[in-house]
Amino acid sequence: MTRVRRSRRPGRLLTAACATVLALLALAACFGTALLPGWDRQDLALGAAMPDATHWLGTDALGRDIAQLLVAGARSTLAGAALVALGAMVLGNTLGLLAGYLGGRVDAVVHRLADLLLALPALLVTLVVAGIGGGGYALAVGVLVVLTSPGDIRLVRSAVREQRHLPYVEAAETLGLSRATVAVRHIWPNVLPVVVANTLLNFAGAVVSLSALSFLGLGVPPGAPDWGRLLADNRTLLYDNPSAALAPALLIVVAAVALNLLGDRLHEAFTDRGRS
Amino acid sequence: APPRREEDEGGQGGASPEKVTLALPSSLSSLDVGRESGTLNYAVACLVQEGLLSVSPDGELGPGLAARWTQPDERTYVFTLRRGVTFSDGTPLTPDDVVASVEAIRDPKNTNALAYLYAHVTSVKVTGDLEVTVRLKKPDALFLWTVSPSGLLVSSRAFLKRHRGEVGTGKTLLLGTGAYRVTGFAADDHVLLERNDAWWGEKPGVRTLKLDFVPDAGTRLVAMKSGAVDGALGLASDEARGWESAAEVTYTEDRSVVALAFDTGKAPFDDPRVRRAVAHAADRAGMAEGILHGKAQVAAALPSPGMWGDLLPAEQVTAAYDRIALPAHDLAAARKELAASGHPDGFTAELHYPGSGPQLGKAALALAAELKKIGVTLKVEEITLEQWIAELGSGKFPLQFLWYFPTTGDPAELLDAYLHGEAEATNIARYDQAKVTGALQAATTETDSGKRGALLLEAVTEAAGDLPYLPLWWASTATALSGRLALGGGDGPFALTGPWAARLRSS
Amino acid sequence: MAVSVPVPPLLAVEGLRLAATASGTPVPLLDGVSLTVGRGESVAIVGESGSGKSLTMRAAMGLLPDGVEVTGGTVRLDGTDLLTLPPRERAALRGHRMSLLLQDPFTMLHPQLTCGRQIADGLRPGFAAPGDGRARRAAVRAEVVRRLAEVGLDAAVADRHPHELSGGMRQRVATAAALAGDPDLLIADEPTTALDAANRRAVLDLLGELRARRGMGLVLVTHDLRAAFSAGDRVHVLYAGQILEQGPATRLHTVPGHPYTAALLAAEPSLTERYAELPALPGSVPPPGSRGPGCPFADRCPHTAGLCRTTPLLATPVPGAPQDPPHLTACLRAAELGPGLTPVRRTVVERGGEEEGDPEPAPEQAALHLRGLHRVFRSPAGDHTALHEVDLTVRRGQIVALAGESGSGKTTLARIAAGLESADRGTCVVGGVPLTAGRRPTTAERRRLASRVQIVFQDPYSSLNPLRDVGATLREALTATRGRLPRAEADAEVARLLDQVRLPASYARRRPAALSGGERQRVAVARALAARPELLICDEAVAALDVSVQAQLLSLLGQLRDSEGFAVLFITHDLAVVRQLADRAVVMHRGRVVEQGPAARVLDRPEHPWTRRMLDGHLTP
Amino acid sequence: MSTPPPPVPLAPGVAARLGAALPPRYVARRLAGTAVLLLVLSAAVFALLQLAPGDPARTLLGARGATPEALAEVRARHHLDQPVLVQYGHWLGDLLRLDLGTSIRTGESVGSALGDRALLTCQLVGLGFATALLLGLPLGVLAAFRERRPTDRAVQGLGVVTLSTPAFASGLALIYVCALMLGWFPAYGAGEGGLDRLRHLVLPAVTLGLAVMAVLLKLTRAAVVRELARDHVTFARARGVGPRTVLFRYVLRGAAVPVTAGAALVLAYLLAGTVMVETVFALPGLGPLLVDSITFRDLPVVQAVALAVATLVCLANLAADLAQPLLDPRLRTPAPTPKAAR
Ligand SMILES: Nc1ncnc2c1ncn2[C@@H]1O[C@H](COP(=O)(O)OP(=O)(O)OP(=O)(O)O)[C@@H](O)[C@H]1O
Ligand SMILES: Nc1ncnc2c1ncn2[C@@H]1O[C@H](COP(=O)(O)OP(=O)(O)OP(=O)(O)O)[C@@H](O)[C@H]1O
Ligand SMILES: [Mg+2]
Ligand SMILES: [Mg+2]
Repeated sequence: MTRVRRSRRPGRLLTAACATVLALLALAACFGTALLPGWDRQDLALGAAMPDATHWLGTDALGRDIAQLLVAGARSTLAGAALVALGAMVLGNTLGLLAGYLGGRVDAVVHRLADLLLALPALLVTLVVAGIGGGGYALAVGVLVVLTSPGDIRLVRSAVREQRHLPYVEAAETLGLSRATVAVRHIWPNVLPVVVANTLLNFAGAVVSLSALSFLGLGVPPGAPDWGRLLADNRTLLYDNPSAALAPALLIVVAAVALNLLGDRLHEAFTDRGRS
Repeated sequence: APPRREEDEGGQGGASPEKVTLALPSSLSSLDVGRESGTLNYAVACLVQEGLLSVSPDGELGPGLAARWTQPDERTYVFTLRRGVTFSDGTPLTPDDVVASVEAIRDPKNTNALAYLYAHVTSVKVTGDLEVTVRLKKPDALFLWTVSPSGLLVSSRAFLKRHRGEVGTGKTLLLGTGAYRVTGFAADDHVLLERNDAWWGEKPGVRTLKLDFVPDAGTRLVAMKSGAVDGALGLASDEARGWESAAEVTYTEDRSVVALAFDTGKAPFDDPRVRRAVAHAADRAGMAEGILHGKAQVAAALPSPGMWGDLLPAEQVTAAYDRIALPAHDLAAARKELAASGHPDGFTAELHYPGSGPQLGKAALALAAELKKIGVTLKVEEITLEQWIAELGSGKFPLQFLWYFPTTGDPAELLDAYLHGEAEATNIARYDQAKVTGALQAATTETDSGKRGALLLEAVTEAAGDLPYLPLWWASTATALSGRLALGGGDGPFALTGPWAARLRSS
Repeated sequence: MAVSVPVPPLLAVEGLRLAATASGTPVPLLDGVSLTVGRGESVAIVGESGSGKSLTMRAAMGLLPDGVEVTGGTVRLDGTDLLTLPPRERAALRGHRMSLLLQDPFTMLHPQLTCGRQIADGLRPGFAAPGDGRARRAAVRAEVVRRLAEVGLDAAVADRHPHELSGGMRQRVATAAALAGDPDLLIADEPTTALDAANRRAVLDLLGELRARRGMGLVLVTHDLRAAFSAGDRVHVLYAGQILEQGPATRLHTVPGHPYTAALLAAEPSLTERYAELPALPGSVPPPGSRGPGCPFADRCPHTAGLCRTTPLLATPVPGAPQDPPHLTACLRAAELGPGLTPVRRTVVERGGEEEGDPEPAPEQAALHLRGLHRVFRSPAGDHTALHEVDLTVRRGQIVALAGESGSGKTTLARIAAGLESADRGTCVVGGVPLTAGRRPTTAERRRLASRVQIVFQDPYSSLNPLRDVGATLREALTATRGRLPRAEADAEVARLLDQVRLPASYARRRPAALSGGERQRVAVARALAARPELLICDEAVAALDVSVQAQLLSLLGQLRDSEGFAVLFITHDLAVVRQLADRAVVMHRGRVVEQGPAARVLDRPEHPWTRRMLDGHLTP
Repeated sequence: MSTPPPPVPLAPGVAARLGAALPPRYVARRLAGTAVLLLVLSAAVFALLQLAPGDPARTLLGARGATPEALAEVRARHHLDQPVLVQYGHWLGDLLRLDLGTSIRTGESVGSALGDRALLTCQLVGLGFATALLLGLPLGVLAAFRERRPTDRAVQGLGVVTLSTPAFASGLALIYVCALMLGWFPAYGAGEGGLDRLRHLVLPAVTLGLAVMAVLLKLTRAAVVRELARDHVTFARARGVGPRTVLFRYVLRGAAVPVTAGAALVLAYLLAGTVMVETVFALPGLGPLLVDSITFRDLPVVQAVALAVATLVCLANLAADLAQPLLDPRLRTPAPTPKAAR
């Protein structure tokens, strides 16, 4: 049998690249505004200018430097998405643990609910609820949290149900530990890696969804350097100064790709560990 | 290779193309301007329907469906219809159709957006073979504008009766006497128009006119570049720049004005110094230059110079406007004013703008950035157009945008609405100054246009000192046409309030 | 040898080497395995878990999993070298020259396809004329029915889906499917491990019968010595990727030529005799990558000499053995050890489990007292009575074995007693603590129950939380049942517990992944002991372990019972284990206790037909 | 075969098999479940009116002419002065009579406003789904068969990129390349019927399909990888079942269960994607209508679109649910569970 020898090198390189990208993004999100105190400086007289030596990517209609905006915008872009992912993780894990552990009616209700939420087109629901409800960005993030959580609910619930009858869990029960202790201390840590991987994937999804909301006019408040917003705002500059529109789009894609790849890799690593 | 356009030089060389496709930046939800009265709605409806009077591109009233009109007394108008006019379905136009059209607007069940224009009309009657008489409760200097296309688009009684309540939908379309007839309308997709060969005016060159709704700016430009459309109407100024490489772009002043309205009855804007401080902080020239790419004019007052039309000579208006000294962009002065005001430590205010006006948002952001420097926090928020309209009259927000598209060519339309002390519903600054109100009041009954103009101008200059509104800019609209087409006959501010497409010709 | 044998054997594996390559550096898994199978011959391969039995067979089939590669040796079928064949031609051989039957009847068949379809898929295309669709379909069906009849199933099974059949029936369907291509060689990889005793016997008999009828070669891979010796003409003993001994079954059984074989045989409990001690093999199979150049068994061998660790293995004839078929051993010291390897050195103590003299203890005095225990599982498919009016008493300090076929309700009973499941009605008193029927015990009740009863489960791989090291697991058990202890005290206690189950104290820092199956089960026992229970329930706690490890655990349990004085409810379906360990035996059948009494009496003079059937099903070499 | 074949019981007929494969009780349960779900969703949609800030009557009247009479009329027509449950009852009644109310914005009946748009959106979703299936399934299978090899990595990478690109961005890119640079397809619009419509929908459908393709790809890959590792696949190979049969009858058949279940979920993504795709490609589907109606608080239309989407989602899930027992016999007759030993 001739088999292709597979080297793991390219995979590792890619993972390292993703991690680097994310580290840079995190850095920008944490210190971007501190490093570039003048990121929101306006220059109306300049207006939307082409890239030059001072403004590498040109300026937007308010004469703000796009490159600086992008760096400063990492925070608002990633924070919203991270909020969605983390919120969904908290909500999903809580409900998932409860459902999987308590079983019975609670489980039936949560399970149905998760199925229903999963089947709903998240973006549309967010659009309708946030649009009609008039709560703006916060409501949109809230709705996205709820609609992103069923993935986690299902994951945790099925893990709990799967593991609830595993000998080590039952052994802990016969030792007289309370059910909640067993669920939180024994079962949950075992799903945690998958949950984390899933959260990364949700994070990536949220970056894309929120940018779509911005595109449809429901995103962050005006003026915020959010990438989705910049992309939507600078779309009209596409043929004058392509970099003004392409750079935020590229950043969104790169961030989402890095998160997705890393999430996938983590997933894979975890399932591998589970296999051996 | 890019696709060839479906048809090319429709037969006669140098003559008009048979079919022209133009892109509109947003969809219409109804063809009926009584339902939805956006500028683009007018642009479409005015091709199909006509008013009793017509408006020239430069804003002069002239004969329309009415060949002549007289004013026997202050409150009576008699219109004599043009002979031999037929609707595009072949039925002749009768005075009764005019009456029916007005009735349809006034019918409260129709909740027609133009109904307010006829609030002071006592009766509309057929008084002769071709004669319609309108009686008013009180004299109205602006009344003739009401029966121009901006206030009355005539349809037939039979049509209005048949389609009561659903005129202007994709099924019922519109019926009119105009240069074109609508043959198809699908919201979010297109409006299709065919030349009305029975039209009384000069025969339009283009037989078929397709107006495609292409909401995405990027797609719209690709459509132009790939030759799928021959041009576009109603381009935003920041977008229009990108079109210059692909088409002939003409910018026309559209009479619309954007201003900041301060609620003079509410803190902190009841303090004139605060208003002046804000005005000093606003870089109005920068806005016109940067945000609107120099395609707007820094405004000195609410009515644009073009609005004064034939009331006053242009030089007189310009001179008067030049004398209005609105606070210039000067942060030091702004600080000083604020320090001297009742809010020396600054304050927090909100400014909402409608999502359909991103340029307003940018202006708000620009202002917020400047105000921040003098210690004032301005929270900028985007809301929907409907919400914005609802907030306008609510009195809840002391700082608001005023964004107005006049339907007439008369400055009184703006001044009566925003500066008249008794105009409670519209006067969002709650500006009440006896002298100004008096001048405006006098102008309503003044029949001599010169004197009327003088009164109105006095009101404008008088109010300017109190700064209830900070006029930001007078905008313009951009029209792009491929090099092969030209819109003849001038491109004044009223170019689209009339059968504009009839003037489309090959260049 | 090839010169002296004119006809090549059906299957000849020569010096086969395999390595795991997924991690970059190849880790050797098989180290020069050779074996032959003749036509119509039945060859058994035995070895502990992880010794490479399955991989050898998969390599022969050309179905190695991803990440494992052949690094040397040849595999010939009728003289054709399979390893050099292009994949396509190799695939063409599968099914009609050689076929493979896998271990688990529950996963081997496609759940979405009817049994008939799956058998038909393996039929050779040439058996029916390529007529029109209808005639052809009828022919296929007739053939499928014939094949089903061959394995003793009736035609209706053809339209059934696997989940509608019992485990034994599934294994028969799978056998029919594996034989659909009429192979010359059938490799059966642990075909009976997942079955209970009665089915095990039946399936082995079926395979033997088919082999004889069809004259095909049969390779039986198993870690069950009894199965290997009862079904194989010749037996190969595989250990850590190398063959340690091979020869005729009867010879290997009576005069083993390798210390390992001898040790395995010694560790095997007997159905008829109880031994003072089951001599267990210390340690476990060295994992791939940590095997030295010499004999892989050297570390566990009682006869190891210095040379053993350095000399590469070489199969040599066992001195004094008849050489046709050959009896080969890889032991360097076979000659000097000679008859010293004979396994019958175990002292028979008694027939096992004498009659209790005392009268039945009061419910509170017994370790476990069950009366009229009833449990029905309800499901959309219908209700299933898992326990039917069960009466059972376990005295303090007594070892009671609970035996019965699969599905007879043993686990259900154990779980009710441990408070993990509830009875519908009946009395259940555990160490004086009464459990209420109809509902699961509350946390408070379970807390009280913890010091009365603890349970050890069958599967060693999931009995420990993979994220916690052994110390943490044991400390948690201590805290849960005895309250929080100072760290030093807890550590000392952990060390004591580990010592009780004969594990070094350093194991406290190991994660379960670093433990072998037997070691994990010991940790599970230690965790149970931490609660100082009066009753220890072992639900098939040794069933998944290799004989050598099983022996270690059985001895350990006996010793602990003696030192700690707890009672044991030992669930098993291996009657030999009952003989070896139990004072008292209880036999269950379809949710009822059909027979109980002193272990020796039940095994020697069974009264219930089902007990007799179980005894008949027991494989004897 | 030397012996005469024994009498053979014939395989049961197709109808009987279908009946057995889709037990009426199961179907009834699913139908009832879907009905309940629709009811829940309709209640949620109805609640939108309550969610909108302000007086429902004013909301329903829109921005213009909120005269007391008009308000009273709207209140009477929508039974706004009665308890919410009664209002819901009336609303539901109208709904069942297919009376979806009138649009605030256009005065048109909502039903007729939806008609053609729903058709277009369905066409777009259908084509997008087809694109996603045609790309996602084969690529997923390919990736699974080449698990962790360069091909797999490349395919997965492609999936990740499409998943990470907002539909409007990929739409603009496609327009730029395929419409402007290459001139293969029109840049915008829905075209007029038949082939022209198809030509116009190619780019939007591809945009939509690409975004969703990744989800199907992931699902398929995971399912096929799992199937490939199953004993029954090894067993099939080991007994000489042909590679094609193994692929289609064993591997894909097994993978079909999770993939069909997931495909229904994909529909949700598709529907969400249409909003952006239709805006970018200027297609008069439900998406722009929804966005505009939200902007203008045209609640009856928003409710109608939301209901249409909810119904579509429910039906898709029902279809997937009904497909499950057809694909997996274990779901037809719950097993007489001899609990599987490990
Ligand atoms: N795909 C694989 N990659 C790497 N190592 C493997 C793989 N499959 C099996 N091994 C290793 O090869 C060794 C032999 O495995 P094999 O499955 O042949 O054992 P076995 O004798 O059949 O055991 P059992 O009785 O448990 O089935 C084991 O140590 C195992 O860990
Ligand atoms: N939770 C459950 N739900 C439904 N049926 C169950 C459940 N647990 C067990 N059963 C059924 O009850 C019967 C007895 O099961 P139990 O596990 O007690 O048998 P067992 O004797 O331990 O069998 P084995 O030897 O296979 O372990 C079986 O038919 C099983 O299918
Ligand atoms: Mg094996
Ligand atoms: Mg059991």
